[in-house]
Amino acid sequence: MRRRLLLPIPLFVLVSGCAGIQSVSDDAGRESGLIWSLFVLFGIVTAIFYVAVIAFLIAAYWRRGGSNQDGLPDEGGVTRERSLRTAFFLWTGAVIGSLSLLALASYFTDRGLASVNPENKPMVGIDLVANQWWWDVRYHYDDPSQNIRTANEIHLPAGVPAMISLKSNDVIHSFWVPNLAGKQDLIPGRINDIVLMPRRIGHYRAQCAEYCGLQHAHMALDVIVESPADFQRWEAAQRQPAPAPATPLAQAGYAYVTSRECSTCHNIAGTNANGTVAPDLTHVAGRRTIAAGTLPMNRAGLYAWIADPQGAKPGNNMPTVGLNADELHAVAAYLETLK
Amino acid sequence: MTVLSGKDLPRDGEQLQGPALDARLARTWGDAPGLWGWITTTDHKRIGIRYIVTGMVFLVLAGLSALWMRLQLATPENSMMTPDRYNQLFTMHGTTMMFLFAVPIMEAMAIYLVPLMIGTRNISFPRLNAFSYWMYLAGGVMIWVAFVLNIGPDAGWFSYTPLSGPQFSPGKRVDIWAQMITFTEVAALAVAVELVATILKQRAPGMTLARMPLFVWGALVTAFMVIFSMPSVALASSLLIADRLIGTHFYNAAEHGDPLLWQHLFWFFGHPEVYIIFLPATGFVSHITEAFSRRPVFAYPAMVLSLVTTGLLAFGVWVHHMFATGLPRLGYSFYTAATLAVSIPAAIQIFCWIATMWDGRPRFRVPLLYVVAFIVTFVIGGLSGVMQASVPIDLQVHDTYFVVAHFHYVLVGGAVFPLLGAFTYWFPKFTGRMMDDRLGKIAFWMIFIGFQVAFFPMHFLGLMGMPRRVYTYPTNMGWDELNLLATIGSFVVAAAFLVFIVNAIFSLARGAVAGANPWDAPGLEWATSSPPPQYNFPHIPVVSSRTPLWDNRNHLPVMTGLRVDDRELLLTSVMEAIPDVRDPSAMPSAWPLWAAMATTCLFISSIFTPWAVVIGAFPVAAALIGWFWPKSPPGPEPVIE
Amino acid sequence: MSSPCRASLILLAFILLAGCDREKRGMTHEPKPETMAFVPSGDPRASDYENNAFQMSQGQRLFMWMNCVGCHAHGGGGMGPPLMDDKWRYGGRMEDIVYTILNGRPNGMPPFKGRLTEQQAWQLASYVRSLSAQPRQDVLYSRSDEMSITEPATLKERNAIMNEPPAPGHGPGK
Amino acid sequence: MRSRPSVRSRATFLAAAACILLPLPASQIHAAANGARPAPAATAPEDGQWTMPSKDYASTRYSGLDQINRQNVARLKLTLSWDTGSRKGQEAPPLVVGSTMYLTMPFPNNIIAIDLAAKPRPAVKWVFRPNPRPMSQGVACCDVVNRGAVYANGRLFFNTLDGQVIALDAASGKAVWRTQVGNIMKGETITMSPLVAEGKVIVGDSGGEFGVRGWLMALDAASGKVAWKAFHTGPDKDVLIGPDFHPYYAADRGKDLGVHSWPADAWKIGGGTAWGWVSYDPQLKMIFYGTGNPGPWNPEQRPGDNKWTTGVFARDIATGRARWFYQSTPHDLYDHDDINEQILLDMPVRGQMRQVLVRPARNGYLYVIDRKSGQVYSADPYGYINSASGVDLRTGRLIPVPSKAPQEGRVVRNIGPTASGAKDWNPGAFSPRTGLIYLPHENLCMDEGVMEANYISGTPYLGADAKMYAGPGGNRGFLTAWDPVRRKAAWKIREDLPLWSPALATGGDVVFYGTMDGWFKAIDALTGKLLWRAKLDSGIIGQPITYRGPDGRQYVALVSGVGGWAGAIVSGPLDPGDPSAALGFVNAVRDLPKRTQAGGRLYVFALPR
Repeated sequence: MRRRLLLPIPLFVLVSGCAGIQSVSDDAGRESGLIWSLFVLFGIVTAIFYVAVIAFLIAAYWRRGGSNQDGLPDEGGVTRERSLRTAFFLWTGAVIGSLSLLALASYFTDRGLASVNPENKPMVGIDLVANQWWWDVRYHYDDPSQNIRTANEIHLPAGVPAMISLKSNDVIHSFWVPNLAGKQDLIPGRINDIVLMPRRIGHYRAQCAEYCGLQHAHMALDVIVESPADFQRWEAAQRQPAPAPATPLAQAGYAYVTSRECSTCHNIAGTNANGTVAPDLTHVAGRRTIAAGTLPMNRAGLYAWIADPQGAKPGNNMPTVGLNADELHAVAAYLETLK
Repeated sequence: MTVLSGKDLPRDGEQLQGPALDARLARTWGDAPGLWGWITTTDHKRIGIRYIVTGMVFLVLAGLSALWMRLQLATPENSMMTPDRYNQLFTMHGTTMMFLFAVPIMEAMAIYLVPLMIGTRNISFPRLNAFSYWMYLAGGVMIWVAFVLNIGPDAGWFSYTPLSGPQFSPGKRVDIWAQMITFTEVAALAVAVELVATILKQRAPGMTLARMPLFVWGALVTAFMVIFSMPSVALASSLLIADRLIGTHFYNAAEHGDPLLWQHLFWFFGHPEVYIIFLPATGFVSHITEAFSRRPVFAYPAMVLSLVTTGLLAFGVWVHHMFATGLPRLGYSFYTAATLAVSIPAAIQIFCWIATMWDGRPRFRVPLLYVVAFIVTFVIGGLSGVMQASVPIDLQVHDTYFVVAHFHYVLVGGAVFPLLGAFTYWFPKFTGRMMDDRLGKIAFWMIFIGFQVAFFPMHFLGLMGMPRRVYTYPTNMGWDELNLLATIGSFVVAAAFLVFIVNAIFSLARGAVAGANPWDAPGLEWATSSPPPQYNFPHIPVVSSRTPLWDNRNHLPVMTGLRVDDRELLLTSVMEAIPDVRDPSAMPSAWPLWAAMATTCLFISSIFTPWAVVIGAFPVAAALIGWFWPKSPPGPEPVIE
Repeated sequence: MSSPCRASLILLAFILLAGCDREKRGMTHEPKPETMAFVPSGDPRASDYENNAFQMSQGQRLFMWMNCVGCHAHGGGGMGPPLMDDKWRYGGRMEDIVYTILNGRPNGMPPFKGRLTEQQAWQLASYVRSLSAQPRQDVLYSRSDEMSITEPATLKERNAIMNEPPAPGHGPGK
Repeated sequence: MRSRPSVRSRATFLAAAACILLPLPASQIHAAANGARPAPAATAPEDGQWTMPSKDYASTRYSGLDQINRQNVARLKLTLSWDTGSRKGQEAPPLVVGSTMYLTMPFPNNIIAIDLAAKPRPAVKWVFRPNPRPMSQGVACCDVVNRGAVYANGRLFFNTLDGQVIALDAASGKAVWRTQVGNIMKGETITMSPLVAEGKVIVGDSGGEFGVRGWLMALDAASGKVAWKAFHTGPDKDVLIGPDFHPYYAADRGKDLGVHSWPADAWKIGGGTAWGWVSYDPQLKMIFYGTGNPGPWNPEQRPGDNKWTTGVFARDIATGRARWFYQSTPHDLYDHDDINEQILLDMPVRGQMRQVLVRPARNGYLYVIDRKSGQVYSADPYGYINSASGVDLRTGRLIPVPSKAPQEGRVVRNIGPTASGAKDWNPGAFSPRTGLIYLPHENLCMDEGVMEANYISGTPYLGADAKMYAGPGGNRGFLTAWDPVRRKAAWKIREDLPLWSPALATGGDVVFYGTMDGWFKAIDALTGKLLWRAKLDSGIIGQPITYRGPDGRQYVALVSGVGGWAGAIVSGPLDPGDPSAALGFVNAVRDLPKRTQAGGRLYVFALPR
């Protein structure tokens, strides 16, 4: 039990040292930075208390030849009782005092988080709609024809606050990009808002953090923070319709995708595929993952997903269509062109 | 009819004592022999043991489901089991641990121990007690049979709507879960009522509230908490069943119902639930610490106040489960404050226990080892709880493995370790034999180390972004090694439990025979033989201090005059425990069982049709009429003198 | 083992006998062939889909997603005929409904072959039959999370299906 | 200018006027007491015929015939009744040209010519069967109705449900040309009645519930060739918006608003059909018509103003080029198609005579709009409205009530008017004698829940559930006599059921209309007093007409046959167990199956000889 005495403090260092793409101990966002500082404060204070408790316990252990016997009062009892009582009040006071300190720290951090966009910058506006088990991402602008719709991937310009409206189409989900901010639930019938203020360029991963059914585990979201210029390039690219297929194979795939089962649910801008109940595929090949983080976006991933979506993500709502080999090659070839 | 005067009735006293009294009392308080006696018994000890054993079986089942889950999570992108199986498993694990193990076993310990600790012959409402066990058993069996039949619930032990609603949880899985809640509700409320009545009215003369053992205080506070919190979840689950079965819209946001209503109702129960489990455990800790430190617990009034304060504050913290739901942000501050405040009584108690050890002469036998493990572990859980009371921090760690680590530290550390200590401590009282010390120590160290290995890494998994309730995880997230470590730890814990159970079974048969008070403990339960006779005490003891057996080592004063030809209890006043009236205690009866069966039929069939409530009410009514049918003309003397 | 325990066991065994797969989450891994020969009477898949709560709930989802609801409303009909009454123009068996969904019917029902997989058509058929409470009581749902519209299927009286023979040349009976 | 009515009718009128002591100047009977009169160029001398459903280009539905009048209408008797065999909703009027009556049937859209002069009794002359494709029934949103054929220059022009425009030789019943203009695979059907003027056949599509891209086109009446086609969404060149487009309000000005007021690509499946009524001002050479709802119903899927849906267009009839546009319901929230009639009037507005069009819109406001400029002079609620708080005449914008805006995931309760509007397609009639517009309309409210709609070509594109029910007062319909000059209702008649049949006003100061439970009623045009009624075999949603028969008598004719959106519960038949059936209308008329039955019968009434 003693081995843990000094663990907490070095552990904070350890954890913050290796912040991954889905890590609480990061300050890539204004919010996550504030929270992590608060966490470290809490960690230090609680560690001190833990050390105190363990020290007292060890003292009790070493002192076990104490004079008190079998519940019978002894001569030194009154003095010890008095010193214990003093210690008791000191301890209680310390607990209350430091809890108050922590409460205040927490309160002011929370105020800091809640002061949405303190510099009053123009914000990126996003509607994020959760579905079992994928994310529908809609950027909205004053001119609605400039709106962008994508899925399972959010791009954000660094240094620009983003106002994300959270909605759900089915059950409760939770939006959580630990590197940028804390989580916020998406609840059917309600609209929650969260403001992200990304500060550092990078690729982060978000994941649904509220149990939402069979495939809760496979409901991730790539968050790419990039420079404002890159972001504008990305916006412009997203607004383009899907490129026309060039090769005969891709053309065959195009024909299949736009006329068959795929088009019933998926949308590919600029084609006859206008479905809205499944992720938008217009620029699917430009994204990093398939099926909300289930598979990497590459040829193998595409083949695996199209041929057997229920194998990779059992229970998801994409049916196994039963493509033959030619169709599979064609569809995959076409989807690969949708950069 | 001959009218007998009070003097003619056989009573304990100077004329009647020793073996003759024992024989007379055994005849009056004994059960019928064989199976019939087993079915009809109203003895709190037999029912308590039954409860404990059943609770332990559910602990094993829930533990096995945890092991199965840990196997799935041992490696990334594991396809050992389907997500459906995993979801059923974690639902069953949580549900069983919370509803079928933790709450019932704490109440079971109270059922067994409280009458002994306060020096009475039986629990109040003993038939209700029997009934509650059958209900609990039926609910637990129902849900586990359903799991075996692949209709196990899969919406989590918290069953958030609308995921658990009619649209997103097709079939009868969630109905079975919700009805299981109803079963355990009935059982838990019944026991709570019995305990409150027993504790307030049946204490031995002289056992004022200020002399009440701390476990009894814990049981009393817990019982009140059950009474106030359980109706909330009963309401929630009834509304859920109504939504699912007859299409009401309580949780349908589209029709202006509210899925958050569920969360409020559920956590209004769910958070006090944690203290319902924890407070009796603090009672165990106090008793063990006291007995093995050879010193009365330090600052008894502070301990009692802590218990009561915790019980009150527990009802003001439920929203800290809902910080991410987007409720008004400023309002959260209140719940942060309340949650932080709950740690104050816990800190006080921790201090008092250590102070007791410090000031005493602790003998580190197995029960006290568990207390030390409790302190070492629980304080970590408590401190990580302090972190989560903060809204910003909670927004990051909520629903991650950090929380999984936190509440396992709190619940296993705070309740299971004390429970195992208590089990070892009172095992001689239950069985008359001591548990093996060597095996006990082996089990202790395995369980302690295994637990830390299994759950400490989860703190880091949470901080590294791993969410809860995922059936698998991708490989490149840096979570692989820690998950494998957690799985290894969980197997060590499982092995430790195996050792513990083997020890219990072995000791039951071969353990050293224990006397009435093998630990030289101060409580009244040690004043009678091990195991205690059906009537608990030949004479009702009289108490004049908090540690009666230490203060009256040679001669425990008793009170006489209770009838021995009929089951009679002594009722005392609520505050000062001044003898008040003599009261009859119910005879054995099979009606509680029949009533439980009728209620079971009603509950189970109402999963399938609402008409079951109407039709099923008739057998229930019939059983209750049978239960309360006057058996004999009033006795020859008025009960109240 | 105690008696209530035994009683619940017996009851649950009864449920089990009635069909242990009623709760199975269908996650077929093997692709289904595009076209399957129709069995004129009693396709074995009919009861698999109809008596499975999960398949029915998937059908419910599809009923919204595939815009069935646009024409048939929630069973009362509109542009298309009602689906919750006892009249079936083209037959009310699972097989008939699947045929109707996949191949369409001449008076306005568009064919969904090539837009839906066969499995989805079976799921839909299961849901369509639930609109008139045809499947077993214990797989029916009470409501969906939307506007309160029809009486819950769990409380509905089951209409006998008027199994009109499918119109000549348009049904699986051909 | 309009010719003076016959001496006899004037005498009748004077008698009537004397009766009720209304001081109408005898010399100026066209302009009623309030000074309103039909646009002179858009009306023709009364010839006792009925050649187009709206009666004239001004859409007055007024016939100068006055043989049947307030005094004698009570003696009206059935003279002819003939079962058409159809059991679907009958929204089309009989046409009477010379001594022939032409009936237009709902799907399969047969045209039946009846020789009224045949002895001993009228007889079928010919029947034309266009045989439209049965699949079209599956994409017809609200019953398989047709709103009538048009007679012009010896030809009958009509549309079929499957998207054909057909010209028939009226004498022989032989097709002169057939042009396929709609694609039912995309959901385009045609139910409207064409407008024929200046050698053009003006036709628009239906299918706003299917995500079509709405249009209006002109076909050459002689050849059937498409002369022009104007879309109602998309880039300006598709909408035929050019330099001569001068909308009055700033919100309607700008380049390619039909693209920029939609999310990307949404305009391609954005609805904005034209399935209602077209009026024509021969003086200005402009047609006026409204555009339908944007698709889908769920407004959250189409942020923006959704130009050019739910508004009124003025176009040059020769080129189709837009002159002005006014959007009465920008970003439509409730399927408030703006396709209702526009009655072309010349009337005093704030003391000045203006050339206006009067349109009782679905959204519950009755607009008075300048025909030349598109300026809205007034917009007054004629029915119960709680979904909007008014119209800002400065910007022309409707002011919606936020709490009534549909929102995904949450049902909005008690919205008035409903999706079917304060008044749907069934047009009112204007009597130049009273200056009143007789509006048969509804008094309904609804609960609506919207959800994301999926677009699958050829299937509905709605994303909404609705439940309609009676509005304030508990009655579901009104006949409102509206005074457009004084901007208020002169009087109202409460009707239990929603009114789904158009009104007819006559020179005898009688107004005819029918109810969905089959009562055909004649009321006093001045007071609204019920003068006569007859119960028909089926509910009435059809257009009553009046004509002078070959024998010189005045007849009143209509075809019964309940159906349409409102009557689909009977013509379907639909199941009242589902209140959302027929897009929620079933809930409002659950009692209808008990009160009437499906039918389709021609009734002709006249005074006894």
